[in-house]
Amino acid sequence: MSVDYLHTHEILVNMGPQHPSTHGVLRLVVKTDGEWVTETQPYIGYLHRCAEKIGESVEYPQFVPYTDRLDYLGAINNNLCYCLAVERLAGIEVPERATYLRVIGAELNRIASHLISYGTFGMETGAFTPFFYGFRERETILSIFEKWFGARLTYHLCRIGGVMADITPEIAQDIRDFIKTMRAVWDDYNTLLSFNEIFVRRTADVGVIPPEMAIEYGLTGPCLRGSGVKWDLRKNDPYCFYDTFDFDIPVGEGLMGTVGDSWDRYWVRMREIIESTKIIEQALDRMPEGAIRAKVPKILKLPKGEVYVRCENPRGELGFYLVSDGGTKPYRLKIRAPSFCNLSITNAICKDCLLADVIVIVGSIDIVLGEVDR
Amino acid sequence: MRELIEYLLTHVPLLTKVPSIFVYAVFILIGAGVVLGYISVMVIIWVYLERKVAGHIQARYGPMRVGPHGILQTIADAIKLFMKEDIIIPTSHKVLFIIAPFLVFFGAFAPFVVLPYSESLYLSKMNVGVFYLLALTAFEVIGIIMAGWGSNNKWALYGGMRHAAQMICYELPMGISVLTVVVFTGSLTLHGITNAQGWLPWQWFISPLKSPFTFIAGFVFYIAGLAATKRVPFDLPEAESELVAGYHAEYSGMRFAFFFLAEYTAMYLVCAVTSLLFLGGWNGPLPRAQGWLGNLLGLINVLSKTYFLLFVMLWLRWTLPRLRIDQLLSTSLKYLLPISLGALLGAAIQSAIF
Amino acid sequence: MTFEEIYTLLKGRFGDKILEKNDENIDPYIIISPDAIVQIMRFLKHEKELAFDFLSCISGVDYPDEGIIETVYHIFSYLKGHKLVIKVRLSRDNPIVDSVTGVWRSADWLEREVYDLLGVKFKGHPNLRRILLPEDWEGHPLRKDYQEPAEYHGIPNK
Amino acid sequence: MRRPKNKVAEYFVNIYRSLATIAAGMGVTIKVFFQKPVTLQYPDELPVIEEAFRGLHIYEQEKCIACEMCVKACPIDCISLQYEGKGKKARIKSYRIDYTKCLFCNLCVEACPTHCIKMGKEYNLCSYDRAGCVRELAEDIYSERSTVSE
Amino acid sequence: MAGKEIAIIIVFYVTCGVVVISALIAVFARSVINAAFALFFTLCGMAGFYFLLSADFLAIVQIVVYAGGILVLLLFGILLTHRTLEELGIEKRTTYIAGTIAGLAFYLILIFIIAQGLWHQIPPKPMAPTTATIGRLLLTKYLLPFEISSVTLLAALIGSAYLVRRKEGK
Amino acid sequence: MTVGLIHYLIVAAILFVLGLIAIISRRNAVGVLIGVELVLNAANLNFVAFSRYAERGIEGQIFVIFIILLAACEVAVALAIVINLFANLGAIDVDRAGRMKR
Repeated sequence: MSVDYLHTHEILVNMGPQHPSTHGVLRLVVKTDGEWVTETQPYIGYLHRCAEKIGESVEYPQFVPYTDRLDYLGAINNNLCYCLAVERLAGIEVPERATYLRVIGAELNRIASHLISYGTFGMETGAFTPFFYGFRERETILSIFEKWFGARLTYHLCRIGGVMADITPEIAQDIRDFIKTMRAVWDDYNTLLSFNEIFVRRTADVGVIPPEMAIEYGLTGPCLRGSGVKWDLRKNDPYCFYDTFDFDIPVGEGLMGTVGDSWDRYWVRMREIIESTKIIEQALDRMPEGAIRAKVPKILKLPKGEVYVRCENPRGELGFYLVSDGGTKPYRLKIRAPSFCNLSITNAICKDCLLADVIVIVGSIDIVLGEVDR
Repeated sequence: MRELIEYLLTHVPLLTKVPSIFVYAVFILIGAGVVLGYISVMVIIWVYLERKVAGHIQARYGPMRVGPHGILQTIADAIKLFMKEDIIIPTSHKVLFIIAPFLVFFGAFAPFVVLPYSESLYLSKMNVGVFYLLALTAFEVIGIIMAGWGSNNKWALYGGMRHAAQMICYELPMGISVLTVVVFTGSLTLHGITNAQGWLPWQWFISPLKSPFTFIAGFVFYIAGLAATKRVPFDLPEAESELVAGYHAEYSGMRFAFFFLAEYTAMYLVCAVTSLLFLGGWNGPLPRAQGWLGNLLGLINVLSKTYFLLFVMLWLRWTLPRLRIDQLLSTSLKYLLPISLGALLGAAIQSAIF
Repeated sequence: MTFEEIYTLLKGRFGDKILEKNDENIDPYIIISPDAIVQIMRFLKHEKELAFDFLSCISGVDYPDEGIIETVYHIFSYLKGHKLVIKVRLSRDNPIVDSVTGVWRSADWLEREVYDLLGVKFKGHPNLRRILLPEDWEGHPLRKDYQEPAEYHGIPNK
Repeated sequence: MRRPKNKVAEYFVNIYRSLATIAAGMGVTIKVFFQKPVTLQYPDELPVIEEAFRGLHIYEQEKCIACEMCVKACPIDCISLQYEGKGKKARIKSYRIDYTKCLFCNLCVEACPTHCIKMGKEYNLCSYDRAGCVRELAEDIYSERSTVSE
Repeated sequence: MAGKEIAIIIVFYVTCGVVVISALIAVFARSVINAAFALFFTLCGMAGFYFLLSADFLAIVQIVVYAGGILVLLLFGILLTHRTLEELGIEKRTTYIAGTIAGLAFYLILIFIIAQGLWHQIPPKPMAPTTATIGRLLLTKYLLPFEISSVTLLAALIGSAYLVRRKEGK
Repeated sequence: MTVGLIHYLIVAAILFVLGLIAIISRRNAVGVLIGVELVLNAANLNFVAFSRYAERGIEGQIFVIFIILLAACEVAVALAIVINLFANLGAIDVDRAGRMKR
């Protein structure tokens, strides 16, 4: 965007930690010249809860509920990644049915997370109604989760060696019904927001991240794919039989403006909802009968060693670096949070744009502060 | 109103004894009180409607708790607002901070003097009525800049400045689209303009059959009116996700209530003026009558049109995202202004030929 | 490329700067000398066959018994699809290592986090400040011998 | 969805597209306006709580053998157990759960060898103070006072 | 005396008070922004005078153009041209002494002239709408000045837009 | 004591003098503009008052319209100059405006 405006005095504005559109307690110190933003500096840490330190003081199975609290919108994905890390280090073989259940849970959770992202992104551009529509469908998912394993936000579904609860045919039917309604309302979502001219004008060509820049800054997930890089760990570094499912990896194509703009990142998320429904359907069809938990000793001792496992979360690549000294507790547990790395690009792209664009850009990166601050 | 007073002055023996200035003063006060009461009642209904419409559009119920279907909710809210602590920020500019809400409210309230509801139900038949309506928006602009400046808050200042820029841009297409109608009527009074429209829908100015140019001008006026009342998609001065609450971020309690009241009053005003200028005002398919029945029918006509436009406003608000400031300005200057100028030109040619 | 190939390539190029390798671990790693880190990393990123363009994670691990702090770099390649773990061993008393922000921009916040929680100083980092903890916090919490302060600005810890 | 190159064409396409997409969006909202709302009027209509729901704990004291497995399994140490004796003869004096800390993770339930603790359906956690959030689940059935009162 | 005249006298003096006091603030306020806000009340008071003088169209024009347009422009100008919000337009007092003295002297002269002048005053005509007359005069007798002024306005707009545009290479 | 021509003339005189004081004393360019507005308004008031109380008819009001129009032009151009002044000098002190010549 060419910056051609009347220069006046600069104002330093503190956006957050209590601001309606910073997704929690992010603080942006914005240097503005009138409506133009010349510099944006993010400050984080207001939600720091010492997750890594806690990880060193609890036993391996006991840390699983804490992972729920990282990216609380995609909690099952976090559970899954941590469990995969522990299982890989301990060499635990997970029953096939449990893996499919994990996939179903994780993908449903991904849809729920993207629905929130849809709603809040609409809200940031000033449209309130998408938020409620997104929540309407998310509630259905949460009700399915409640029926399945009894929690609505902090799921704790995956356990080391399997999952907590099995699904009944009734729940499977609920999931199939949900997929059907989701595909139907998805079109309404797009009519209401995605293709609305005002929305397109607000988001297209705003906060353009070229692919090289996205890789350089270590962006992952929809932010990376929005820039046109076709990279999805579910296909490229598969876990949980993801490589056997038939689904596309949506990438930003610059449909409304430049490749890598805010609209592309948003649109990648919207299309991932549909891809996730495909995965869930296939998983439901192919799921074998069998046990849902492997035999895991009550007091789990991991062999000495270290492992780095990464998973494709709704927000990007979640990594767990687990160091074991042979005891029952992790020696060191480093969490590579996708939002944390994605957020680090803000002061590079929130420059020479309007104040309203900063909000759109931060919204399109779709951060969860629970994960950024850990 | 004046006719009424003069009639009373000459015919009621008691009133002829007191100096007429007192009678005038008392009647002016009564008129103002009636308008104020009317606005308050209307605002309470509109706020309730807004929340109900919003609720149902968003697949929820809206207020349901206070009274059956929550109809007393707004009254409860109003009581809450007036009982709340009145906070005056110590770092604010006290004088500006205090007078700003009243100025804004005055700007929204004073135009009601010229709004007619039927041939004989009106307060004043000012002969520059339409201009008067446009002029009073100046009070709102200055009041909001004052609020933004007086609050001594950067977000509030942004809100005030955005509103000023917005008003400057949108007054132009608004005024020009009014002129498009005035070209046909040759009158600046709301009476004259309304009477120039027949009582069937295709005789109104909104009808493309009467004139395609006033049809366009009607839309331009309504859109500019949306911008003037800071409704979505033009709610930039108080954009919640950007400026927290914009110019009224630091206001609370009663002072906030005045802003709130002014906003809804202005909404009503824009809808009512649109209905008078373009939708035939008190003319409607209902049978015509004289006297109090005529007044009642006129009132029903005007109110039903106003409420329809109001519903469209709410409907738009809960559907659309917000524009960005540069898009807001270019919408006015690049689109509405040329379109309304074209419509004015076309209307002038049409009225000259036919 | 497999780990062995990468190792031989690096060993051939940098010789004794490559201190050690461990291929028994699930994720095999290479330990390199801290003074050559920027050269090696730059080589890893820009060498056509390696093309490690994605720095995923920088972690610090404290080993008080051996008196060292390890900084662990997990790097991946979008182009080739392979991965590598690089470790640097630093003395615990004065852990200083060159910053790799010049190689990957994503190292910026990751290094700040390691500095914040473990006290590793990254030489040449453009903005080495605390990131998660307040500016005036004392100590580095993820060190094993860290003692929780009794209070912070009058807020009791218990 | 490319925009036309011609400036004049773009001008009119913009107008058309704005009006068309706004009208389409309004169509979606008005459709929902006439549908039945999906929300519940909470205190009047209560949500259906599923069997699997993980709410406040239910504790069956007679089954408890005071093995402390739940206390060990709890990731956040929110369970405190006081007892005399072990095994079948154990006398439970108190079994407290601090709900200001509890994660509702179900790990205590899974650890219990006798299934004496499980998650219930109660979800109302409100309390006037912090102390009220600590719930005593064991009845003091062994003390003198309770036998006398019976 | 008729009630209407008393009313006019009351309104006149109230308006007078508003105009003079706000004009005093506008001139002597330390901060320019306060002066601009005070000017708003002066301009509204002027509109009140025009109403009293049966120039209803002018009163509306006064509010539309002055209060709604010029003043907002002034406020924009003030807010655009100050480094920090705190120091915004604080004036030094020293220059005022000379100015006030000169002004007062000039005022005495003006009062003297007004008092000396033999004003040929006719009894005021009844209040009547002026819009139609003004419109007719503008399009007949004063058509040339009207057109010239519109060209002037256009030129001024283009000129000011040219002045504030960003120079190349800056 | 009805309100007559003299009353308006005196008010206009007061406004004129106040505007003059502002023009003389203010060093802030926008403050000077405010003074100019006051002076123009004083003149306008005289015109309108004369058009009502003198035999000349409504012509006075036409002049007022032209004056208001000119005031709008003047403010637009003056503000453009003020902003340029600010961009070049970093201040809008009229005493330092002579430096514009370079």
